[in-house]
Amino acid sequence: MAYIAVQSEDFDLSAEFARIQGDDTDIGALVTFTGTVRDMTGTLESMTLEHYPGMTEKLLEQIATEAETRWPLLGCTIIHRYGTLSPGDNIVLVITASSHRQAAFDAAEYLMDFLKSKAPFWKKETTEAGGNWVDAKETDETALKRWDT
Amino acid sequence: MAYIAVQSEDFDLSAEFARIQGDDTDIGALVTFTGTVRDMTGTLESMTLEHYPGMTEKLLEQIATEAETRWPLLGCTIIHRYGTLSPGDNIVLVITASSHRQAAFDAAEYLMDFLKSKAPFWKKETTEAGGNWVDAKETDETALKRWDT
Amino acid sequence: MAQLMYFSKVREQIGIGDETIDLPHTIATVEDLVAHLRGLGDGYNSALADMTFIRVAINQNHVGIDHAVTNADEIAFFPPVTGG
Amino acid sequence: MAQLMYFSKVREQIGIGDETIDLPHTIATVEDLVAHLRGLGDGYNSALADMTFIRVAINQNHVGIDHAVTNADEIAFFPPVTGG
Repeated sequence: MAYIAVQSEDFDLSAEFARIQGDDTDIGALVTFTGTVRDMTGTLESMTLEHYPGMTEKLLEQIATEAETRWPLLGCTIIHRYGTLSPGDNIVLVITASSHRQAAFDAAEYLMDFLKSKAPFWKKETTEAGGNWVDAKETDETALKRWDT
Repeated sequence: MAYIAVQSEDFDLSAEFARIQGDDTDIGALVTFTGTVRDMTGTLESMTLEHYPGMTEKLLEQIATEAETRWPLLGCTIIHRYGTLSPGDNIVLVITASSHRQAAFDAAEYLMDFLKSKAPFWKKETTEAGGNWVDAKETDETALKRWDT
Repeated sequence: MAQLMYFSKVREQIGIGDETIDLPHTIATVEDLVAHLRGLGDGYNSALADMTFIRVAINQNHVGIDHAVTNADEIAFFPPVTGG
Repeated sequence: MAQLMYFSKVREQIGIGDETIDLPHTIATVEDLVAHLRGLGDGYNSALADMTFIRVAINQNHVGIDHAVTNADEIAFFPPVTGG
């Protein structure tokens, strides 16, 4: 039921809403998370995302299936870009649809926590000074632990 | 900083993203909540939303200001429709923008919890059998309590 | 003159959306006002019979039933909200 | 023949993205393989020096350092992920 895509192209929020809603009138709540290329210091030239083709798709499918098991979802979208992006560009989109708002919120947070800690993507920032792989954040591993049951 | 609108017209997600993002490259995370008219049984003809003009806008401004105090937001949008809507139509849109994903998620949930319990809107469902005011849910009051500090 | 406003089911039961009334001197609180309004007819009486199901706003702020009311106020009665 | 894959900083340090090797019979686990690879050159040695900073996937599933490896496996080494 989930729609998963790993792509270099940008995504369109309205088109993805249309895809997940379809003719479904049971949906009352849709939550989205959009991650964008952040440039806190104004020095970022570009951000390059490397990934592990094959494993990425497989892992995103697993995460989506797990979310659908845990919450009464009526739809679930995960789109993650790779390649070289500019400040402000979209990186990732997660959409969850449900009859219930809390289920939609919880599932979206869950998907992002797993994606951040488990999906095989790596970010490299390029500034005038050169390229630099982004360090993983310990808080992402911590965030994941709250879903242990 | 927040953009608040109470309107009969529909809203466009992509346009609202453009409004909140602007030229801001500090934003790394955007969370949206979209509430739509739900028709679980296939019998709903329309949903009419009544509101308290003046108080609605004032209360949404208060909620947004409170969210901006609690979390490091870089933008916040609340749009709520009134009038007569059809199954599947948009009712409400909340967008939160931040450098941090957890702040964006928490603020969006907070805004929705307050909006659901405090914003003066009332839903009336019309089916073939006639009109029926939707009952308030106790769970909405309960959801609000988790933000007490 | 106090401005009274009714919304949703309260509006339907009372039959009007708003009215202005000159508050009698005996009315000091929302509770006094409710007792007064309930004497104005069956619609008022049934709409305001059980105040645990009615919310009150004075000058567009949520208030409790013991809040003071004056002739300068905009006073609104409505069921628990169901937007979002 | 085992298929080895390297990503991100590991790929840059080793200097190649993937290679196939015939695992010696002495290699039973990821840990054995890491010790073997570190003998292949400075790039390998520095990339895999501190395995607390390296993640391992076998056949596209995250595994621990004590996991068994065979010649039929696709084995990937990479830093903690930073997508999203």
